[in-house]
Amino acid sequence: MSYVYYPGCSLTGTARECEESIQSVMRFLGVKWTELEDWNCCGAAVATGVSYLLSLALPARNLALSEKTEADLVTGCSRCYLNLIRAQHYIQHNANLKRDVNAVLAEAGIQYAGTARLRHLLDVIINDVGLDTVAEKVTQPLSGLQVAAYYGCCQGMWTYAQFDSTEDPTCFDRLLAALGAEVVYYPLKQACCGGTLSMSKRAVGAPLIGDLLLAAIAVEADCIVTACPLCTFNLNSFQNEAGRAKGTKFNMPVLFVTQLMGLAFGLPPKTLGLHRNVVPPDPVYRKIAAGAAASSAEAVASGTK
Amino acid sequence: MSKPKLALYWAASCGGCEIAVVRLYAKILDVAEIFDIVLWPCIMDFKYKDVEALPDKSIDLCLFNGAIRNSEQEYMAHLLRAKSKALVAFGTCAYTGGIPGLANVANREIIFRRVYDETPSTSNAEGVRPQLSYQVPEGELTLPKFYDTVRTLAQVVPVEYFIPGCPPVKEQVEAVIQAVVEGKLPAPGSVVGASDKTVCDNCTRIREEKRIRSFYRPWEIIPDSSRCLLEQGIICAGPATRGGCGAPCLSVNMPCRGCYGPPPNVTDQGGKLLSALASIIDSQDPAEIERVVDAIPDVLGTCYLFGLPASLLGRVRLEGNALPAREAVETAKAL
Amino acid sequence: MAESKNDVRIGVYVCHCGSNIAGTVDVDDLTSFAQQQGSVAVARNYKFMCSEPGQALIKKDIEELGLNRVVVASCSPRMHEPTFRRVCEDANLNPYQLDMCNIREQCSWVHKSGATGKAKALVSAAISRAYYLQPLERREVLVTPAVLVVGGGIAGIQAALKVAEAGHKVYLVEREPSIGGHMIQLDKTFPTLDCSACILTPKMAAVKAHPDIELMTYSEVVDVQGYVGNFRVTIRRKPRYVDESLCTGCGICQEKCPWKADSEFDCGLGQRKAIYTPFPQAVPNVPVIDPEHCVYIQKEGKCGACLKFCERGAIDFTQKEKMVDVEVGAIIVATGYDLMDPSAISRLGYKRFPNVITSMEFERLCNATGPTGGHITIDGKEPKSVAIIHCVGSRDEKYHTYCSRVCCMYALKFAHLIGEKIEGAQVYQFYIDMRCYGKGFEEFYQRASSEAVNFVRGRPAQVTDFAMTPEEKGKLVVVCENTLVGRPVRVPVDMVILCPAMEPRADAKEVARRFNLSQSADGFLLEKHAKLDPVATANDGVFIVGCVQGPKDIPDTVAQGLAGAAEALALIEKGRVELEAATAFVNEAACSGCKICVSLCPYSAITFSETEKLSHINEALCKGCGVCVAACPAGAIVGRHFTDQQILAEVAALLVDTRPATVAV
Amino acid sequence: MVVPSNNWEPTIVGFLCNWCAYQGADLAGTSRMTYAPNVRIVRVMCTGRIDPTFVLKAFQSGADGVIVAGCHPGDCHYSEGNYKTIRRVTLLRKLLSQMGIDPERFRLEWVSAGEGAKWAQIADEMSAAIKAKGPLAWWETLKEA
Repeated sequence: MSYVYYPGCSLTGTARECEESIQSVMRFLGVKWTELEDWNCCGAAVATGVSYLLSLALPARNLALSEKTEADLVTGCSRCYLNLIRAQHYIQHNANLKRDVNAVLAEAGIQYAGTARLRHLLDVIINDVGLDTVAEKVTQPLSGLQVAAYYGCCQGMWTYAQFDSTEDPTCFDRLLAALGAEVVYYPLKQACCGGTLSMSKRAVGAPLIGDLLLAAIAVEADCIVTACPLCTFNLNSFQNEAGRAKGTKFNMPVLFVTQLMGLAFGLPPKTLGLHRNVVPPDPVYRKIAAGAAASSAEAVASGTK
Repeated sequence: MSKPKLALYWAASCGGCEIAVVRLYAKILDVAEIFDIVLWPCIMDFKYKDVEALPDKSIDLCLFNGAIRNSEQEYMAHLLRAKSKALVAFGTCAYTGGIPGLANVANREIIFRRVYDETPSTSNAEGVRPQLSYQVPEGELTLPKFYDTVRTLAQVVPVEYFIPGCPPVKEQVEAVIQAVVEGKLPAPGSVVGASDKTVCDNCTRIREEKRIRSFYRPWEIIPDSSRCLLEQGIICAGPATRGGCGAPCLSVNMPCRGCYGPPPNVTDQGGKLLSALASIIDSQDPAEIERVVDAIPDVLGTCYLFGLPASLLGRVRLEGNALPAREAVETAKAL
Repeated sequence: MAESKNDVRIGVYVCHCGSNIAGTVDVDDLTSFAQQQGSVAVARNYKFMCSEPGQALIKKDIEELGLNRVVVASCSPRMHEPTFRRVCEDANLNPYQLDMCNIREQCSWVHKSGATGKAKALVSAAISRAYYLQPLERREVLVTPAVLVVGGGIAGIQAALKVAEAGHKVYLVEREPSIGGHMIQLDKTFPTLDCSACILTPKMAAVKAHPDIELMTYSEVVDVQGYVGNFRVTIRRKPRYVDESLCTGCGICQEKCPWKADSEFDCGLGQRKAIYTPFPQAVPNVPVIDPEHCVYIQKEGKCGACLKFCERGAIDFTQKEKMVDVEVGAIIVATGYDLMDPSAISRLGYKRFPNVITSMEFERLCNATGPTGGHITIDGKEPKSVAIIHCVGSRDEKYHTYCSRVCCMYALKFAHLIGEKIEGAQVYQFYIDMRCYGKGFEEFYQRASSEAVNFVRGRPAQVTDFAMTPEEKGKLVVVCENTLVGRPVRVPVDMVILCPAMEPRADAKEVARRFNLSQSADGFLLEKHAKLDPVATANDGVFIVGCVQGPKDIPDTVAQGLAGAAEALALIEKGRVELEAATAFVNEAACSGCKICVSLCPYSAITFSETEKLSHINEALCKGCGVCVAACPAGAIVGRHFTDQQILAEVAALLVDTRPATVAV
Repeated sequence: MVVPSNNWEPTIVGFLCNWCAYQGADLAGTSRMTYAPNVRIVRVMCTGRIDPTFVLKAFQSGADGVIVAGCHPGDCHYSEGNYKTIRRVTLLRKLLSQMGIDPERFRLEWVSAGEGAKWAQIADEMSAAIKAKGPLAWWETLKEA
């Protein structure tokens, strides 16, 4: 299986910690990929506001670039994935649209055939690498760590539909379980984090973030694990605003999925960008250490050591 | 009384029909015994003028094999018509056009270009082409005119009987000869030396159910020699072909190609074969059907291998002197 | 052709249709054109051919000029072919010797110029076809005066009773141990709120009591052979292990049986014994033993309590599955619907939260004969607030795009019943649109709205037990956007009732195949015509009634049951049924048994005789579509009234004006 | 080839099924729509009855175009006749293009009993398209050059 990797803007900017952890973990898992050459912004949430055609042409260009490589196009950003698959879907189902988009791309001397194979990071980890392999590679089991698996909403409609269930995705739970973590029932796993509203309309965004954090506390999670850079950013950066909105103070570690995987693989936190997390994940470290101690003590007790 | 007069003529055909007569072996002597052979260029030296000299309707039986593709054959068709009581289209070429009839996908110019210029073995720098007449010191040399379209004998002159087959099988020829001798020929216009059923009637293979998911060419698979070839995806013209041959091809694991022509109640053999083949494609999804159909590279050649001139459309329509554009076929797919 | 050219005598009749045709087509020119065609004995035109004098004109010519073919150039054959066929018949000319030429709908009405030219082409084509027309005989077969009704729900019950009342034999086949269907599970029925069981049980009893109804419960139709008027049906009778003739329905066996299982009838909310009748008023009131849970059957011979206690000795473990053949003239399929399992939509929490239930479960909870004796409680707790979620799986592209038609109304009914049974209970209706289209529905809606009901317009996103506020603690929270105010709402409740879609039966496909019917896109069985032929099907003599055709409420279902009975009665009362005359037949002299036709017939009318190596067409089953005729590579199958000869002649003549006269085709 | 006079009109043979397309054509009439008179209709009970031979016959007899119209897939009165039609038409198209007959001269359309307007539009479209193509005049093809 050959891959070409599309980081997208956020991962190379505000979500660098995610990017770093993705790179280290995938390298550790032995997944080889090259970065998509000359990739461009997927249009994020704003291109649609400018022009419908643009909002399709931007991702279409990246798809077209990947077609040349004939490799699977992998992205770890849910928004990028959403825009790419959305473009792919609409273009494939509308010949006129395909014509128009290709007319735009022609300016850049490139054409989108519709053969690109788009993959989500989770899809690659779970279905290509495989949960068994992941479990085998665990050197630092997360036993005793209670994690809330937060799937996020914008991936709901499209992403999980590709390799899991739209109604009730479970891939994330299965992955975290493979790491030895204790996945708690997280009622808001598909609720919205406010997306860009946390910046543009904080009054709307903050309470939503608050709800997610409250829910995590209510189910006694040690941390929230996300699969989306923007969710990670929101849940990390706006805990104070959320606290104010809910009349409380939050200090809930929020980790990107590959960050937690890295810890389970015993990779140094720095290589996972954990030092960049706005909310320091120290409680998580402690819990993991404790878990490790407990298990070794147990081992001693049972005299197997 | 004098012996009945027999004439055999060889027009546009491979000569296999002549062999079919020779394959009567010992019986050929009876033929020679029974008949007074007045024309058989393949075997003995006859001159056209001898035939021309004969009074009209003086030949009792004329076995005319081969299609009509040039002016000489047309002349002889008319001549023998005039001289014969019973003119018989002998063999598939005379009956439905046969393999020479496949030339109707092209025309004189295209064929000449191919034959006199293009074939790898040709070296004809001067671009010499056959001339209808050519002056040499000794006098004028002439050649018959090569037509654009191959026609069946019946398309040129009225014909009493048709004996299909490429070539007609020995037993059937014997039977016909016998019938002639005993004066037991059926009403003029009928096909003799064949059955009123189809090749399937002679085929002993086991038939189960006809649902085709993909067609194969004979070399692509090793068919089960006990089961119907069509059911195994190998196109067999047997169901749309008049029987009487005894299905020799099927007995050697090869499909019928349809040389005995259309069954009695069929207007256009190719059209019927096409309809039958399409009907048993086991899919309702246009894309899937398209895929299955694409496994038949040459529909025309498959449906009209032996009968293009006798078919409803008779020949291919050409724009100028080019074969039908490939893209036409492509667009057909696209639609 | 039997006749030689000169004794074919064709009469051509051109209709003016007032000015409808004559206004655009030069009818005189057309008539003289027709007159010049070969074999045409006479050509006339008249103001209205379909009028009495017009018909008389044709009749007179047939008799006096000895016409043996008639061509009428007028309106569409779909309009007046029957009329002119009758004219021919009256004049002792076979009605199939008539050919209609459509020069109105497809000529004079649609063309400004060129109409006359086209009319000529059409007429010459009709004449050429007429030349080859053959007399056909209309065949009739006798109808077996008995009806099979499949499914013992209200639709089947209603149909069976009506047919039996008319004095005809009815076989009523029901898969379950008792008839009654879904309706007998319901509590009250909207909008009148009368008790479902109270109105249905008398009918069930009537079925049992009726001498002309042979009731076969715990049985299934496994095979259907034959054709309209003459079906031969094979029915599998599953072993009951109780002798119906001996059992008195005293119930002692059920009392004594120590083994329990979840009650299907109570949607698993209650339990029943291993030997059981689904419910007290079951018809027949004879229990069945469920082999799954009967220890006597599972552990050879252990237990046997029922054996011991049954005084009549009706228990019979030696019973085996039986196959029964019946012959009927008509079949009424009333196999009903399945209720969708909403656990597929996991965000609504069904099966995750015990107090999220389906509408049918609620019916049982509400019902006096139900597991809670009619008290609306879950684990003994009575809900003070209830959310009713509409359109669960209906009007939803992910599941079923159609509307299930009854949910709005029973949701209102639920609200009313809850209000009646639980003092001060709050009920929330989460709806997309309120569809109250039936008689008395709107009034019921008004009434229910005036009671303690809150309407929230929107499709809930989630039902969760996660409390965000103290008052949500320990409750189910329905998360939804109230689309009328454009705000998300969180409604804490004690109980959530889902209104799942009515689905085609899980085995609808097999049923369709067994009765040779087709399914519409939504999976329900397909009627012949959505408006004008609602219970007939493409398979003559087989009718579909009730929810097997699509979601319906009780009144509509009953009406269809009666419609099915009327159709069946019309068939068997007449006693004879006319079969398609323009069928296909195999010319055996030409058939070489290639078998290409066999798999093509949509009516399985073609059978193959391995002994004769020939195909045969059962002309009673043949509908004359001609698919086999076109396919037969030997030209051995002839399609009556649309023979190759007729059509090829028609085509050639249709184009006669397009090619030089010298060109023969 | 015959040179079309500028007032030349193409002739198209339409094979219509009795239950959908033919009724659709009738509806176009009862709704008094006006369309080109070039299409001449042959009624068959089902498009499944249409033997490719009929189409070949039409072209041989002088048709400039042929159209086959029946019930929409899934709506066939005989439940699946039109699917067989798709199969035959697909294969026949390949043959016709090999025969040198432009695929546009042979069309398959689905017209329901309710689609009178669609029928009128198809008739107009096809007449115009074939008028642009010029005559097929098959007998010319068979004339000896």
